[in-house]
Amino acid sequence: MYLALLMLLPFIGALVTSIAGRAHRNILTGIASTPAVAGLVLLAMLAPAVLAGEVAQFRAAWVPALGLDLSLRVDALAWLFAALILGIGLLIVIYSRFYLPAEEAIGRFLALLLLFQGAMLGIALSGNVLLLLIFWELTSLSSFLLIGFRNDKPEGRQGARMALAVTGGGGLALIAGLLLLGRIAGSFELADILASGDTIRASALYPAALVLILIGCFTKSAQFPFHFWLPHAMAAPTPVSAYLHSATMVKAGVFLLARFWPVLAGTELWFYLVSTTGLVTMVLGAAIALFRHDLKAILAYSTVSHLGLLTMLFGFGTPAAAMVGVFHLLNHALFKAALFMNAGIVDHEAGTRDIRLLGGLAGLMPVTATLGIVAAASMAGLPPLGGFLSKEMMLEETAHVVWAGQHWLVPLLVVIGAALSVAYSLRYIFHLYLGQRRPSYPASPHDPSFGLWAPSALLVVLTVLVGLFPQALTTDLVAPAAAAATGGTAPVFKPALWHGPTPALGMSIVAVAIGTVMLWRHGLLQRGWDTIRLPDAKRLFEAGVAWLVGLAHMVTTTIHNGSLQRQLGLLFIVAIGLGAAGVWTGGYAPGTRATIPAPPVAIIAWLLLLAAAGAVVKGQRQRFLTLIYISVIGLIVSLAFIYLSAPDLALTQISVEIVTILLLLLALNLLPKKPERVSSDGRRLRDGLIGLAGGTATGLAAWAVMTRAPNNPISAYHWANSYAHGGGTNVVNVTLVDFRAFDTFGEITVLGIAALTIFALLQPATRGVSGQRLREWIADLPRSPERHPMMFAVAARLLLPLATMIGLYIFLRGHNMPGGGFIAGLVVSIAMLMQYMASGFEWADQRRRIDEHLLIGLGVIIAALTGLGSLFFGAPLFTSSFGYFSLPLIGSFELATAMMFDVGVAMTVIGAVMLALAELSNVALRAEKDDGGADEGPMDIDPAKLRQAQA
Amino acid sequence: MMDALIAAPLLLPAFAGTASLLFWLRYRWIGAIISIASMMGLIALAIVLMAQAASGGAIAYALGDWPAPFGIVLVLDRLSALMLLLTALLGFAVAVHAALTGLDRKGWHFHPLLQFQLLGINGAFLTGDLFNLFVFFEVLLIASYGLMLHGQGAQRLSAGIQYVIVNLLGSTLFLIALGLLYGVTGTLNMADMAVRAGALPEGDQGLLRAGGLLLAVVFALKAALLPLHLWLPRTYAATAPAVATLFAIMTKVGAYAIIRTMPLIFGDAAGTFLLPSALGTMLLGFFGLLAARGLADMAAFGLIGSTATLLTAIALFDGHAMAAALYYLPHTTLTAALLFLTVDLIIRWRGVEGGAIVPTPHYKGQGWLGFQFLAAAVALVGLPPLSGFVGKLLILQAAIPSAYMVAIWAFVLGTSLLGLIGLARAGSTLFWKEDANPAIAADRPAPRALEALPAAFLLILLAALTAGAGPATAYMEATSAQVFDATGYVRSVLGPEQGGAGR
Amino acid sequence: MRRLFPHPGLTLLLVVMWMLVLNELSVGGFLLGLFFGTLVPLFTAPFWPERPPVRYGWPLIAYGLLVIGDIIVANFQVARLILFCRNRDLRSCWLSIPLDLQSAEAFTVLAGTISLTPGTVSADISTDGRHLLVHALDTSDPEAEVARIKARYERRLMEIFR
Amino acid sequence: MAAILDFVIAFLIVLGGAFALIGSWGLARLPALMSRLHGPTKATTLGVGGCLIASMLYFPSHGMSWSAHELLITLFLFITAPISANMIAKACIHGRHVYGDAVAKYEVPLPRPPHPDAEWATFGSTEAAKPE
Amino acid sequence: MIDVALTIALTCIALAVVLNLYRLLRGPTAPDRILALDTMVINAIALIILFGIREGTTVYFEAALLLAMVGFVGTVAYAKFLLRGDIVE
Amino acid sequence: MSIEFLVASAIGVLTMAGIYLCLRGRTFPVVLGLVMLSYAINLFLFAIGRLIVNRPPLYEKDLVEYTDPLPQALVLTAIVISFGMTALAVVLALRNFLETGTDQVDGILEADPPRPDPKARS
Ligand code: NA
Ligand code: NA
Repeated sequence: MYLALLMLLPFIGALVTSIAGRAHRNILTGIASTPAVAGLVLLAMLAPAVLAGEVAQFRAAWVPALGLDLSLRVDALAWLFAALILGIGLLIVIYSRFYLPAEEAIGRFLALLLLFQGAMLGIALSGNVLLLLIFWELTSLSSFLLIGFRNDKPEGRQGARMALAVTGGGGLALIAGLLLLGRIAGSFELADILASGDTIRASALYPAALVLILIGCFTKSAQFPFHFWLPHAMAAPTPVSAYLHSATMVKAGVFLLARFWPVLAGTELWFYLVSTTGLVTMVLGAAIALFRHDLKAILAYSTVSHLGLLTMLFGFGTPAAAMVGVFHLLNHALFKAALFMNAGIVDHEAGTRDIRLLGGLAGLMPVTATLGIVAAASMAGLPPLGGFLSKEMMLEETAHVVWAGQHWLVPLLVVIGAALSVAYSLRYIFHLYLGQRRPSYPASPHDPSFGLWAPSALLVVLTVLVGLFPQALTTDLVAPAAAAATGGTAPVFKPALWHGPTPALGMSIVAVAIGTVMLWRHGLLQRGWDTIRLPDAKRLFEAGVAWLVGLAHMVTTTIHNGSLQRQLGLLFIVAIGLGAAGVWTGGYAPGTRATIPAPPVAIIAWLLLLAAAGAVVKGQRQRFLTLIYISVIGLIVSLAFIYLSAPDLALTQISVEIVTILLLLLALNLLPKKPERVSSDGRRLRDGLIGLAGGTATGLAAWAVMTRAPNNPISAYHWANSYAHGGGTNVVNVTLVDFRAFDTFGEITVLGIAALTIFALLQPATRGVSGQRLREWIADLPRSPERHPMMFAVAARLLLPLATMIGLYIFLRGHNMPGGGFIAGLVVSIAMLMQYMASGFEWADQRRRIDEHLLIGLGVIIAALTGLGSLFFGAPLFTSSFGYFSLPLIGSFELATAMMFDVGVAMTVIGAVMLALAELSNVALRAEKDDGGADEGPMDIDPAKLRQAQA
Repeated sequence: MMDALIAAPLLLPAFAGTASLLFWLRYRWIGAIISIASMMGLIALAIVLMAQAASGGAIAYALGDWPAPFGIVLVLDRLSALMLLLTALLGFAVAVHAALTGLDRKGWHFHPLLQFQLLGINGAFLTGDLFNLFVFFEVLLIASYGLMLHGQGAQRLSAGIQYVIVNLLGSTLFLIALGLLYGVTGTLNMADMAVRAGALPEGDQGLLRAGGLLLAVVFALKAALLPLHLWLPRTYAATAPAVATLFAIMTKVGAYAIIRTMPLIFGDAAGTFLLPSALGTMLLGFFGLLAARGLADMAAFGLIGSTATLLTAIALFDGHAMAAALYYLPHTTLTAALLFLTVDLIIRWRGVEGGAIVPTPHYKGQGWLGFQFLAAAVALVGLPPLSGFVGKLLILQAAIPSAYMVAIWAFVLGTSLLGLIGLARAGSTLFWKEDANPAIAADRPAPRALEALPAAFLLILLAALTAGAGPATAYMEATSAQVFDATGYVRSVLGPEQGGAGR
Repeated sequence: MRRLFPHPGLTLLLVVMWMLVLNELSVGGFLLGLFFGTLVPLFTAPFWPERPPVRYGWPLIAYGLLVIGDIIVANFQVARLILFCRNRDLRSCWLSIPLDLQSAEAFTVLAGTISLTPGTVSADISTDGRHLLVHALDTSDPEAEVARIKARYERRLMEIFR
Repeated sequence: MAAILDFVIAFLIVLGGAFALIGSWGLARLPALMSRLHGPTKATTLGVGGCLIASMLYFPSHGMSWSAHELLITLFLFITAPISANMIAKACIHGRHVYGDAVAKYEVPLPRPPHPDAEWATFGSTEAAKPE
Repeated sequence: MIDVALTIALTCIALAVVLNLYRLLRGPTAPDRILALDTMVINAIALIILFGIREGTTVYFEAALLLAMVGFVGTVAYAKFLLRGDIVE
Repeated sequence: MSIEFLVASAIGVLTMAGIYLCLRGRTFPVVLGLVMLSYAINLFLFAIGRLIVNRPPLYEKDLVEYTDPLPQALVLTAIVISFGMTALAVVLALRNFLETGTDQVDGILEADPPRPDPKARS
């Protein structure tokens, strides 16, 4: 339970801090310090057991399906790392309180810092590697936000993005690696994984897992060639640099190397990959650090170098080296955090971090100088400081390493690295604090307030103490941690200032000597260095990202070019291809059903249809004529339905077709009538071929189905029950309003929505750009001045009631004979439309009695209520009932609830059709405004009225 | 009576839609209230139904009292209950958002269309009949056309016409597929079709498979799979972002239909085509996200990529992969929705530069939006702590036994990196970089914190999905098992005597 | 009564029509037809605001029979022209017929009659509402043709529409 | 009796078919649109009329229920055919007026309306008829 | 006898429709084509009636009735389009 | 020639014409293509019920040979839906033309989303 609390503390702190965001900075600092203080207390409570080799554990189930549990596990290694995180974290919080200017949003800053602290702690404490991954990625994320905290500068933003891309990307590799690792081990619990080292190393997946995990570790720990992000992350406020980019986050990669050392280390692959990377990074980082001028850059590259050193140590694969690694990890955290804080103070007080503008500060800010000099000396590995100890031990380890058969290679490179390290450390001391005082500095440097230097002072004191009393201070800590890291096989840990004249001592002396010389001739070397044009990794990275974005943009715009025809073409091709593939791979046998010989009339109708279809295609730019040809096709299709026993279909087809044509005519009025040709011959050929393929496929599919015997279709049931249980002899209608009434309900809903959408589309058409276009619209056809011919208007008066009667008749007979609500609704609509055509929209619309919206709404509701009604009789929804009644005079008749449903259908249809056409007419009317006045009468020339007027 | 509750998710929006339509001229706020209330009702219903579904096998409800293969049945199982809940949650967020931001007053009939859209979607999730599925596809499509065009403008209209026509052709294909399937099997009921498909003679198998593949094409079109995804970016980028929020569920309707029909009736033949296509789509989606110069574009491509991730898992047609996919499904839906809502608020609140990814002067509410954007980005890329991480881990794990494991891992992780880079670039430009150049208009409506409520709601849902990943994955495992238990489905629909399901 | 039956003739026509489509003679059918025949004109009445002064009776019936007879004859005449008359022998011409009819309904009936009967099609009316433009397929004497139409049809229609 | 009735029916059927054919032949053959209009409007109408009457006689005479729909269809055609012809004629003279198109050698020029202020409705509105 | 008559009549109508098609495709003006379509619809009505007689059923006559009504509306609409552009104004 | 052949080939030709028209670059032919395709599909759906002459789906006792009524019901639903959809597409085409002044749909012609200066990003 303590573990869970420990784990939660920083997150709770982050939450509270962000809620209290605007409180006084002292209060905020207090809040933000609490988790670390409390956490350290908890750690202290755990210390006796853990450092004695026990493992504290906490486990709660989270996602068992994934193998992801809330599992925490503290051994000595984790304890050490956690203590580092919390301890330095506490100091950083205090430092931040004094470092950040008053106007900064310190609440947000501290909250982010605590979030990071929690994530970091999570890495240390996770007992489940998937959980570890979560915290791992969280550190990348919170580091991104912390680096970008100074987001007003482009460097801050770029640095943040780069850090996120590299570490986040590495995290993705780590995900893959750890998943593989868990897969091999059969569990994602750290304990289980640590226990199955042999299985893992023997697995065929081991190389892949190793490489992936290493990518994760190397990116995080800024190993070559992923090192470039770290210096740019220094755009962050100095407390962040100190905390994330020296003491903790960058160590996460190394920590992970240590964590998985027992299961991954010990192979050739491990040795060459890890130690070589570390070695190269160490030397390269140190070299670059020597020639930087920004204090933080120097420290950053130094960090890179030291991380390389650590990596190399773990790479050697020997327990002793690993132990040295753990020791140096601690030491480095102490002096590097102190140095960052120190550099921050200089920046704060002197107003610049450029080492070339500084120098001789020792006299001006003695306390700062003292702290800086001691810490830098530790970094240089000078006795009697902590850095010296671990460096000696490191040199000792490297002295015996054989790399690809070469005994001298690693020692030589390590000495060079060490020399460079001495050089830049001394440069920090001499070029910053010692030497000549400048006549002026960007600001007037003086020692800062106690709060700002105290945290670093504590660390400096610690590094001194480690150096002086190594055994007393570290044995109980480092040895168990190393034991934990190496799986309980750590050698005796004997840090001491004096080991006698060992090879390491010699190497160390050489390194110091060379380093001193380097600093002495620094000006010369610098000029030499400046002439070398090293590839700038940051620029390469930026160029890489820019290339990627460019590629993405090119691919995206090329593919998504906005052509509708490309989309349709692809759809057709895919459909044809897959359909054909289905038949091809599935197996096909031709059908055996007898065919019906075609009479001559049918063949002629067929020819007509082909001719009309050809005419539509050939004359498609003569838009008006194509509509006439389409009417012919509609006519033939209707005749086919009649001939082939589908009277309902014929009725529907006939009435739907005319409404469609009217719609198209209404739209065509305002559209171009004979547009120019846009497509090339090649394209028309291509489209023709796609069409041919599609047509052939569809035709063959139809043929294949028609010529095989039906497979006992369910409609036999419909036929048998239509009259007996559906109360109607028109099986199609009974199917529509009863067996499959729910389909019909959906269908009228579609129609209603279509009308509503048309309404919504056309309502604003008379305003804005569209309205302007309408007002400026000039009829592109010469128009007769007569709007409403007399004969037609008179005929419409008679035809409207006649057609309405027919509509009623068709409606009533629908259940038993061809007909029904939909057709009836269309017939009535067509009759109304005829009236509109004859006497004009405005005149007719004034006489219209029902609102179309209401019709649609009521229609849908009536249909739904009819379906719902059956519930009250204890029957399922949409259950219909019917009965035969008999009244005197009238005789026997049938009443069915399905008819009520059909009423809803008819109402929706009328409402929808009328609404759509009314809106279209309304729009067209806007284009007519200039063309004479609106006329009042139902016909233009009414002889009776004219005679009256003349009389 | 209790059984009839299955149909309630259809009847409620139907009535609410028509009711809010009746207030179309005046008192439109009543329509909004009806709509929001209906959404709340739907959430409650979905929870009840989910509990019902989780307590046993699939439940069939025969409409019109006609026995199963002959009439239309509604089938409630874990999968459909899950989809219902997700839809209702999303619908609620969108309805509230539209009411708060005044989107529903920028054109006609927003709330009725929204309700009908939910009717269509819910219908598609509940029906056990293939033709009825077509009908509800049409309902949801036509309502989506209306919603997509809501507010109009040149860009929306020209994108809309593409959206409409592409989907009309999709419907045409659907009908061809239906025709083939009825012609060969003689039935429309999915369970019955599963039984009959298994018993078809060798010579009919080709037509059956052709029908199945055509269906898959239709569903892939809806799910925006390469090369049929071209309609999505323009559509979603051109419509009102709040509408796109709702549309986040639309691609999932395609995914749902694939999950529902393929294992039951056609086996996993479609997977051969789906998997490479899903992988390609994923890459293109995240490429598009990286290349996007507009917020809505970015969100739309993000949606494509993340839906493709989902479909990758589905295309494996394997129990664990399906469970992973099912967990990822609500995640990706909510994430895309959150992203679109965030885009909407950014456009509203910053008041300059519209939807372009460019720096603007600091504005009120920027901090919160930055947080919202960060959350959406984290979820989309699949970073912890949000559910995307769990989802992606599940998918990666489930892919291990697959022959395509390396490809799947490479694509899933690689596209995550692309997304990470793209979203970091966009986010830092939008929230860190400042540009005083385009001065904020003085008459800009002051951002109201209230408008962020729906987004916060989605965020809470995402958090809940993460925190409750354990129970959620358990539910999905069981759902996946149910999806592949064709026999169980057939027995539930056709009755216990129907033992041998086809596949 | 006027409000219930805005067009009594129409109601009658509708009831007859209803009985025709029902294909059976039953009281129930008749009552339903009467019901619809009353209801539908009520619904459509706004679109037919005037009530043309029609006299129902023998002249109307006689006119109908006359027209049917003429139609049959006309068809044979036109058939002969189509089948046996060479194009260059066709004496097509336009007729402009001055009319004395008063109402639009009467005008329309006359124009319809002309269209249905021998070799003539009504094409247009003049803007002063006093002339009908008719196309004749084959006429030797246009003047006589005009006179024939006026005497044969218009005169009778003047009696019916008053 | 039945044989006579059958003969009448057969005659009407053949007559109907023949007239339909003649009407369409006229449509195809006649030289100008206004002339072509005569064929279909008259001959075809009677052609259908013949078939309809034949059908009306046929069903009761062959033991099937009597159908009056044919009468209704006839009524409809008789009401609509002149209007269709009228509208097509208007479109025709309008087309000739504005495009001058298809003035075949058999087309006759339109006469002016006798009244000086009037115009044929297709070319002039009521406003044009009124004195300025 | 009636069968023979039906065969003759059906042949006539079929030929008539072919002639209509000729006019439809040939034009030359748009009203010509409208007229051709109108005639075709009327011929189709005759066809339906004859088919009904031959098959001894009146079930399809509503279709003929509807065709008569719809054919008229179509013809008028096409003509009105040529005259005015806007068919409902 | 059999009726089946006529119907199948008609379906094929209508589909071909519909596809070809849909691939034209302007809205109006695309809508015409949709109309053609819906004819084709209606015929197709109808045909899968197998063809039979003069056996309309009107129930009579003891009638054994009848047309399959179910596809007809499906076609009816499909006709209605495609009618609504076509109407919407027509109106949308018109509305789009009025708003943009062009009826071309063959690529992004104008009104691209705003393309800011790429240099403006960092
Ligand atoms: Na029922
Ligand atoms: Na005539």
